[in-house]
Amino acid sequence: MNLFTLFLSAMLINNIILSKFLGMCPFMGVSTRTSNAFGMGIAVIFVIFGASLLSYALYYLVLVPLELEYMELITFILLIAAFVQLTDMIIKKHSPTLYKQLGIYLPLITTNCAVLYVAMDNITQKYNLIETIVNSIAVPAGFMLMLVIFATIRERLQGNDVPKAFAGNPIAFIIAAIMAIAFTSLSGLV
Amino acid sequence: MKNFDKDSSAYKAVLLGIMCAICGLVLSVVNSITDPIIKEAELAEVKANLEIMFPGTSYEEIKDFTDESGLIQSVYRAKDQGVVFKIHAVGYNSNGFTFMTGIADDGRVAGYMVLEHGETNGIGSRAFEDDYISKVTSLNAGDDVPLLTGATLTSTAVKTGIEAAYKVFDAVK
Amino acid sequence: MNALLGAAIAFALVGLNAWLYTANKKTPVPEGCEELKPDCSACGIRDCALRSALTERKEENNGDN
Amino acid sequence: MSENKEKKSVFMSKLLKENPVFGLYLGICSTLAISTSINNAIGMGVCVTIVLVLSNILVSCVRNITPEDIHIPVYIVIIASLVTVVSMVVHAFAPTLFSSLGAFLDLIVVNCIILGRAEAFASMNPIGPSAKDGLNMGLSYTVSLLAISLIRQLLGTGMITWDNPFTGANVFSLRIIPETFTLPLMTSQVGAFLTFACLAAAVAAINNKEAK
Repeated sequence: MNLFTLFLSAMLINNIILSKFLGMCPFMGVSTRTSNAFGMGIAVIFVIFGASLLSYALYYLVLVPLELEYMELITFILLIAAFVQLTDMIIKKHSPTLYKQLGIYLPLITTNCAVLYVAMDNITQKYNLIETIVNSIAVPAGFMLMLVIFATIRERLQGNDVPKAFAGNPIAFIIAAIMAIAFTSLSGLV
Repeated sequence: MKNFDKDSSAYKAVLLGIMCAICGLVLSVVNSITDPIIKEAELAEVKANLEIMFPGTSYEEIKDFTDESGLIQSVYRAKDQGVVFKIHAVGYNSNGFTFMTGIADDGRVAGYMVLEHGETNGIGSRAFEDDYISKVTSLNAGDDVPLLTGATLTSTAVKTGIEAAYKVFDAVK
Repeated sequence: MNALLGAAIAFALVGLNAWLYTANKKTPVPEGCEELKPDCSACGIRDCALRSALTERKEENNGDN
Repeated sequence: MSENKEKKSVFMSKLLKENPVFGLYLGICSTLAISTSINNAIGMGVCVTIVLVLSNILVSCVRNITPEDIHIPVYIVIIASLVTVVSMVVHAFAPTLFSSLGAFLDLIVVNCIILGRAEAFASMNPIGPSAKDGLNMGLSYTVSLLAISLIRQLLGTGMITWDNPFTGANVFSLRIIPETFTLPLMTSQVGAFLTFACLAAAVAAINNKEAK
């Protein structure tokens, strides 16, 4: 699969939120203000990229030689949790401004389904190293794009009146449905 | 044991150590039980299809084959009858689908069937139904694989898969 | 035999996790960022920093309304 | 008469307000993704319930001996090994269910319900109540999953099919809506969002009416 189509399909066509429904917890939870969405997006890009590469290395350097493929799930999760704690610590120590923007979201990302999915998807799709790097950038970039679009719509929705039952999260799902319609039209692209 | 100080790191290390040991043990035991069953099921599924394509002969897997498309998962040789390819391609559904195709020694495409797929039923899945199957099985190695209108994405994926199989077939023949 | 290796790897990762977790708790939050309270209702992790921030905010609201 | 009516409404509100999917919005990732057919819904629901009950039991067993500051890694190890075991067993004995659930069987681990319930409930209660709570949560998760997948499968393919998860053989398939009137859109992603939004709104409406 050449890299550009992989990038495009991972970012837009098989977008992690709209077509795989992963990362819904933060997607719903954090998207009420666009500044939040940006911070969350960058944090997710950083964590997914770092965690996927570490998991890729751990799998092919440690688990495969020892025939411990069945330990893949536990080791990946512990690795992701450790990586998130590490980045949280480094950001706290070194740059308060960066911490203001994205540090607060880091503990939230440990239980984010998207991070584990990308780490394991690189293995199940048997990507080589370059494809893993491309995939691990494209997927969170798609996540951030959708999160920012979603947050801007939700922000603009603050003002007008929504039926009482739909207020809060249900209307957010309707917005997501409309976005899904828009982006499924791209599916013929690849 | 009760008066042992709970917050000392030695206690924590011991506790975590025991837990990991238990978890490692349980997992390896369960894995040693379920792994053979999974392997056997996979082989059984493939053997049934091999029988359909090249009945009544022995099959052995060809491990070393070079395939730069990366689509071909495994290659089986049906003794002095032909070669069968298990191919994983990605059509419309991003999870992709797995199908098998067999090329007889005389170059005839002996068979084409899907193992598992997530293509949208009614659209992409038409590429695995009888009329397209008959089109593919009437080909000879090297022929251009026809596409299926309405299931272009899926049939293109099948086409690339089979063309990758042609290359490996020439190398492995 | 590889069960022991599996357990050893898990132990190493869990140990790393526990150590990082305690170290992270100790590192002071940079000044001027304490009162950050992003509104997230994600999930039920009891001691997640965001949850504790949220519950404080809820008490404040109940207090004054 | 009014006594058991009141009990009924408490049960109803408990089912809806406490409902992990529509009430607390937990575990939405897997709910939307695999609710395309009843098989997936029940298969996933059963797996989640098993993991939830066992993890609640184990977590409440170790709750006294785990020091406070390392309880997250301990819970992660427990839940991850449980899910790996369940995923291996399903892969070996119910291959069709395994291939239709795909990656989501492994993603139960990061499903917000499991860690959420382990943290919020099991780590503070004895084994009996946390097992019951795990069961309740698991069952209401399965019920919500079933509700969505029933609607999506009915509108999407017009048929209700049930095939035996162990062998994959079709047990029964009942066509209710003729082929021409089905909306394939409902089995696609858009349908998932729409069905979930409407059901969540319905639950919110019932809760609001109940509150008044």
